[in-house]
Amino acid sequence: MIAFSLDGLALILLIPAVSAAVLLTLPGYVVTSKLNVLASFLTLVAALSLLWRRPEGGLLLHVDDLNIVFIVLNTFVGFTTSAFSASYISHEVEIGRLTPAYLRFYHAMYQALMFEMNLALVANNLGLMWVGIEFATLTTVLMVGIYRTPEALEAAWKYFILGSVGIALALFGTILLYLAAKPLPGMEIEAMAWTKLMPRADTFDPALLNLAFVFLLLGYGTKVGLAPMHGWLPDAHAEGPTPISAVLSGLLLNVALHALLRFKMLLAANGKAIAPGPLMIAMGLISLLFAALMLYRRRDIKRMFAYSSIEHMGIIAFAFGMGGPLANFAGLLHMTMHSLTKSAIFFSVGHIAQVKGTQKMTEIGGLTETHPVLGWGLVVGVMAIAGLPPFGIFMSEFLLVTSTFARQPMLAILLVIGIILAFGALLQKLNTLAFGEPKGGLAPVEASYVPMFSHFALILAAGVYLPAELVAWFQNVARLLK
Amino acid sequence: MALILDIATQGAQMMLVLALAPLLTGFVRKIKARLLLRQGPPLLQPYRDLLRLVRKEVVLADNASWLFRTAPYLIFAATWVAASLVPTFAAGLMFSWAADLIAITALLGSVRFFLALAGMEIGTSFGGIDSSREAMFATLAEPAMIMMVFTVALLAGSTQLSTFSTYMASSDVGLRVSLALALVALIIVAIAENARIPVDNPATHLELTMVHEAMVLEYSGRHLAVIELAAQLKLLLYASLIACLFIPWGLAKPEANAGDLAIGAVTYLAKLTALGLMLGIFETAIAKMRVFRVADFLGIALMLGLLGTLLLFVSRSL
Amino acid sequence: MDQRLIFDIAHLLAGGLVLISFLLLYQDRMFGLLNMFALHAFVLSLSVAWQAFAQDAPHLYITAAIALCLKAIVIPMLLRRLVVRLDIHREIETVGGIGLTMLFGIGLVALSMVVMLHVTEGADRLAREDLALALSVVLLGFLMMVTRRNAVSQVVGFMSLENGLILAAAGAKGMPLVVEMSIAFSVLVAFLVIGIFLFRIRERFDTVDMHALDRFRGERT
Amino acid sequence: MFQAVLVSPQLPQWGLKFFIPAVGAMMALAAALAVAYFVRMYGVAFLGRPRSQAALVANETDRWSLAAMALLALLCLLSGIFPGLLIDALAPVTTQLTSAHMPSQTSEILQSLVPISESRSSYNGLLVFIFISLSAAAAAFAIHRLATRSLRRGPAWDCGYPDPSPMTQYTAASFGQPIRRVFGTTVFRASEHVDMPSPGQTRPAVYEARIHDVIWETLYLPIAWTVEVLSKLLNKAQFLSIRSFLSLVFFALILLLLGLAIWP
Repeated sequence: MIAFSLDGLALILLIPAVSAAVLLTLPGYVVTSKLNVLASFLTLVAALSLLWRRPEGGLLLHVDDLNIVFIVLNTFVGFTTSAFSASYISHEVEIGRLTPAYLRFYHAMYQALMFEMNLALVANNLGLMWVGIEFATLTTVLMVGIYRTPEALEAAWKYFILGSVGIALALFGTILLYLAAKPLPGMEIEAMAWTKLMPRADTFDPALLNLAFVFLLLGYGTKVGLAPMHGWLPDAHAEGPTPISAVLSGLLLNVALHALLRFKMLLAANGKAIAPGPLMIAMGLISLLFAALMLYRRRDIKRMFAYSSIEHMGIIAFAFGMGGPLANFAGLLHMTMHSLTKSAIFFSVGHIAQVKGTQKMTEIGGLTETHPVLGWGLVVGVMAIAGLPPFGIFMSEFLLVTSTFARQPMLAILLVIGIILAFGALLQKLNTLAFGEPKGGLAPVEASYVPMFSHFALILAAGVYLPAELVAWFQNVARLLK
Repeated sequence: MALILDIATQGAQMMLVLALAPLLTGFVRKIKARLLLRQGPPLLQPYRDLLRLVRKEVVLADNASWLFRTAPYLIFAATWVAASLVPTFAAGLMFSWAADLIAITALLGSVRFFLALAGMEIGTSFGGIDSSREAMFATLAEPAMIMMVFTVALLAGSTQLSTFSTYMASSDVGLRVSLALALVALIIVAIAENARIPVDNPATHLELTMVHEAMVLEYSGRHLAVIELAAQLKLLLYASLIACLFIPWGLAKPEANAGDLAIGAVTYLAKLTALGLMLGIFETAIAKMRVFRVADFLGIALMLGLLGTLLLFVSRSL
Repeated sequence: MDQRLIFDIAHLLAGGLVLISFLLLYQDRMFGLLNMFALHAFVLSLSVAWQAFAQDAPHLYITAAIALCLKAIVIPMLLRRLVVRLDIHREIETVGGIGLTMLFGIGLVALSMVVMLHVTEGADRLAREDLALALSVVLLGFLMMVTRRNAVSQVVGFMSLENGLILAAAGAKGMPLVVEMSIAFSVLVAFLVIGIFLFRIRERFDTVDMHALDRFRGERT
Repeated sequence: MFQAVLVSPQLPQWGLKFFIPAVGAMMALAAALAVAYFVRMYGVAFLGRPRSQAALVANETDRWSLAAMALLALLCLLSGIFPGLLIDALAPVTTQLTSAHMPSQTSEILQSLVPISESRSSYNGLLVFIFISLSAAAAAFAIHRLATRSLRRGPAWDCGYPDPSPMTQYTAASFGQPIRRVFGTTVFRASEHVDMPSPGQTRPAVYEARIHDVIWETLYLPIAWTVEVLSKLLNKAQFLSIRSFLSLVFFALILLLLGLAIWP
C-alpha cells in the first residue's frame, strides 16, 4: 500500500521500530544503552536527510513544512537524551535505585517511544496520528513507573487514567471531525487524510467542526498539559527517571501540540466555524498564570520545571491562539527553543539529583561551588527558560509580546504578568540552588555534559542570530497556520 | 580710558564693600546696645578687633589638617566676590555680568560647604553639632532663596542683578503680592543665614544654642579675623541685596558720571543705616527660638517663596 | 427490510446502551457492577453488528466480535477474579450519593441531546441519533469515573466511556480504521486491568484516598 | 536647569504651569540636600580624629589611583571654568534631540556662559574663579606679610572634659539627625524613641530611630503579599486526588459543551 522506497520518511519509522525489536531481545543494559544511542543517531541522520530529499506524501504518511520542523527537533533531542540517559542509567544502576531487571525493557521502550512519536508526527491519517499518540502515552506510563516507588506508581497511574481519558476525548473529536467532513461513499480513506481535508475544509459542517474542536482541544490538550487537564504532568515528571522527563517535556508535549495545530488549521480554514483563537488564548493564559503561581511553593526541583513546562506550553498555546504570521512564528520558535532548553535543564537536573542524592530543593545548595560545570549549566538553563535576553526564548517571547501588544494590549499585559511571575519564582529558587553555601551529598558522577551544552549553544545561537533559511522556513509555516 | 574707569569703579566697589562690612556690624551692635539703654562698644570696635586678631598667634589643634588652614581664606574670598558682585552704589558695573543671582546663591552655598567642613575638621563634638544644624538650615534656606530668585526673575525677565534693579526702579513693576512674599522670604533667609537673633544668638558662646559660633570655635588669630570679616561681609551682602532688589531708587546707571556715582553712594549709605536700624530693633524685640522651631520658621520662607513663584506662573498680574 | 426498520433497531440498541449506562451508575455492589458492564458490552457488540449489517461493512463484524468476547466476557471475568484474589473493597463508595449522580446523569443526557441535535442539522438522521446517544454514553461513562472512589469502578467507568466511543465510531458511516482503533483501545484496557494487578492498587486508590494515596502524592513526604 | 524653569511660564498646559515651580523647588531642595550629605560623607570619612583602629593606621593609596581621581577632578574643574566649550561640543546632540540648541558660546574670548540671551543672564566661570583665587591669595599674602606668620600647635578646646575619646565625635547618624527630624517624619515616617533610665538606675539609655522605606512598603510588599497568598491558595491544586483532576477535566468539557449549545 505505501510505496516501499527506502526514503527518509520510511527510515525514521523503520529504524526505531527495528531497534526496539532488537533491544527487546538483548539483556544487559550497557550494550543496549550504546545501541540506543546509535539508533537515535541513525534516526537523526534519516530525519536530516528529509530536509533535502523530501518524499511526496501518501495517504497514510506525509512530510510537509509543518511537521519537518518537529521531526528534526524530536530526533535531535531524542538523540541527545539517549546519550544523556546512557550515563544516567549506568549511575542509577550503580547506586541501586534501578535494578537490571527493571531496565530490561527500558531501552526497547525508549526506541518504541521514538517510533510512536515519529509516527504521530508524519501521520497524514488522523486515526493513525491518534494511535501513535495513544501508544506513546502507554510507553511513557510504563517508563514513569519504572522506579516502582509508591510515588512513582501513583504518578504513573494518574498519568495513565488522565492520559487515556484525554485520548478517548480526542478519539471522539476525530470521529466527529470525520463526520463533519461529510465523506462521499467511495472516498472514506481520503476523509481521514489531513492533506485531503485541508482544501475541502470550508465545505465542512461548521457546527460539527466546532464540537469536534472542543473535544480535540480537551483531548490533545491533556497531552499538551494545558491548565485544567495538567494534573498528570508535574508528578509524571518528578517521579519518572530524568531522561523520561526530558523526553516528556521536550518531545511529547510538542507532538501533542503539533496534533492540536493540525486541527486548528482545519478549523481556521473553515470560515463559518468559531475562531479557534479565543479558546486557545483562554487556555493558554489560564495555564500560564496558574503554573507561574504554582512555581512559588514547589519543593521538588523536577516538579518545579514540570510546572515551568506547563507555563511555556501555555505561552505557546496563547501564541497560536493569537494567530497572525508574527505570533505563529513566535509560537513555532518558542516550541523549538522550549524543548531544547527544557531538555537541557533536565539533563543538568538529572545529574544534580544524582550528585545530591535528592530532589528536594531545600537539601540542595551551592552548586556553582561544588560542581561548577553542573551549577553554571543550571544557571544558564534557568536564565534561558526564564526568558533572559541572550537566549532564544527571550527572542520568541519578545516577538510574541510585541505582536500581542499591537493587537490586544490587555492580553499582552496579562501575558507579561504571567512571564514576570514565573521569572521571579525561577530566580528565587535558582538563588538557593546554585549559590549560597554548599549543601547535600557529593556522590561522584561522571556526567555527560556534551548534550547539555550543545543545546545551550543552539539556544544561544538562536537568541543571537537566526539563520535566514530557518526564518524563511518558520515564516511560511506561520503563514500556513493562519 | 573708559576701561580703566570701569575697572576703577569696580575696584572702588570692592574696597567700599570691604570697608563698610565691619562698620555695619558695629552699627547694629551699637543700635542694640542703645535700645537696651547701655553705652555699647564704639562704632569702630569691629575694626580694632580684626586688627588685634590678625596680629595674634594662631593656636592650631593637634589634628588640624591643611583644609582647616586654607578654608578661612577660601570662605573670605568667595564671600568677598559675592558681595562685590551685588550692585551697591551703581548698577551694571564691569564684572556684574560675570555672575547672576543664582551664581551668587551657589557661591554662598559653597561658603557654607567649606564652613561646615572646617567645623567637622577638629575631632570635637561641637563642630559636629554645628555643622549638622547648619546643614539642616541650609536645606531649607537655600530652596527658599532660590524660590525668591525665581519670583523676582520671572517678573524682571532675567536673573542679572543689574537688570533687576533697573526693572525694579522703573515704574511699570507696580505693587505685586508675589513681590511682597519674596521680600519676606528674603528677610527670613537673611536672618537665618547671618545667624541673627531668632535663629542663633551671635553674641553668646553657649554650646547648646550655637549654630555659627561652634564651627569657628577652634579658629584663632588671623584665621578667626578672616572668618569674622567674611561673616560681616555676608551680612553686608544680604543688606545690599535687599537694598538693590527692593529699594533700588538712587542706583547710578551703568555709564553715569561722577555726580550720579556720588548720589548712588550716599543713597546706599542711607539704605544701609536704615536696614541696620531695623535689624537692631527686630533683634531686641524678639527672643531666640528653639533650634527645631527654626525649621518651621524657614519652612514659612520656603512656602512663601513657592507661593510667590506659583502666583507668578499662574497670572501675569498678581 | 426497509430503511425505517433498520433505523429503528439501531436506535433501539443505542438507546438500550444509554439505559444500561444509567444502570451502571445505579449499581452499588461490585459484582452487580461487573455483570451490568458485561451486559453493556454485549449490547454494544449487538449494536455494532447491526451497524455492520446496516452499512454492510464487513470489517465492523470484527469489531463487534472483539467487543463481545473481550469486553463482554474476558474482562469482566478477569476483574471478578481480581476482586476476589486481591479482596478489593466490595462496597462502591460514590461521591455525593447515587440519587444526585443519577440526576446529574439525566442532565448530561439532555445536554448531549441538545448539543448534538443543535450541532448536526446538516447530517442525516441516522448519524445524528447515533452520535447523540454515543455522546451521552461517553458523558455518563465520564460521570461514573468522576463520581466513584474505588479503582475498579473507575476502570469500569472508563470502559463504558470507551464503549460509547466504539458506538460512535461504528455509527460513523464508512469510517476507516475503526477496527484498528478498537484493537488499540482494547490493548489500552488490557493495560488497565494488568495495571491494577501489577501495581497492586488494591483499594489504596481513592476509597481511602485521603490517607494512603495522599501520602505518596508528590512533595507530601 | 533653573534657567529652564524660568523660561517655562509660556507653557500652554495648565497642569505644567502648577507643576514646574514645584519641580523648581524640589530641584533647589535637592541641591541643598546634596550639599548636606556630601558634607556628612566627607566629614565623617576624612575629617576629625580617626574613629577606629583601622583608621588610625590607614595610609595613602598608590599614586596611580590618586592620579586617576585627580584627573577626573581636574576635568570637572575645567568644565566648570570653561562651560562654553562643553556646551558647544554637546550642541549636535541637543539639536538631534530637540532640533534646537543653545546659542554658540565660544564666540567671545572670555567665554561667558549665556544660556538664553545676553540680557537674560550670563555667568562666566573663568572670571569668577580668577576673582576668587586672586582675592584669596591677596588676603593670605597681605595678612602673612603685614601681620604675624607665627603658628603654635595645642590641644583642641574640650569644654572642661579632658581628653574626650574619638567616640564623642559626630557620627553620620547624628549628623543626619536634624535633617531627619525635619524631613524624615513626613517622608519616611521616621520615629525616634529614647528610653532614659530613671535616676539611680545604672542601665544605659536606649535611643533608637526607626525609618520606614515608604515606597517598599506601599508598592512592593503588597505585590509580594498577593503573589504569596495566591500561590498558597493554588498550592492545594498540587495535592488533588486523581478523581478531582478528572472532575476538573469533566467540568471543563461540560462548560465548553454548554457554551457550544447556547452560543452559536
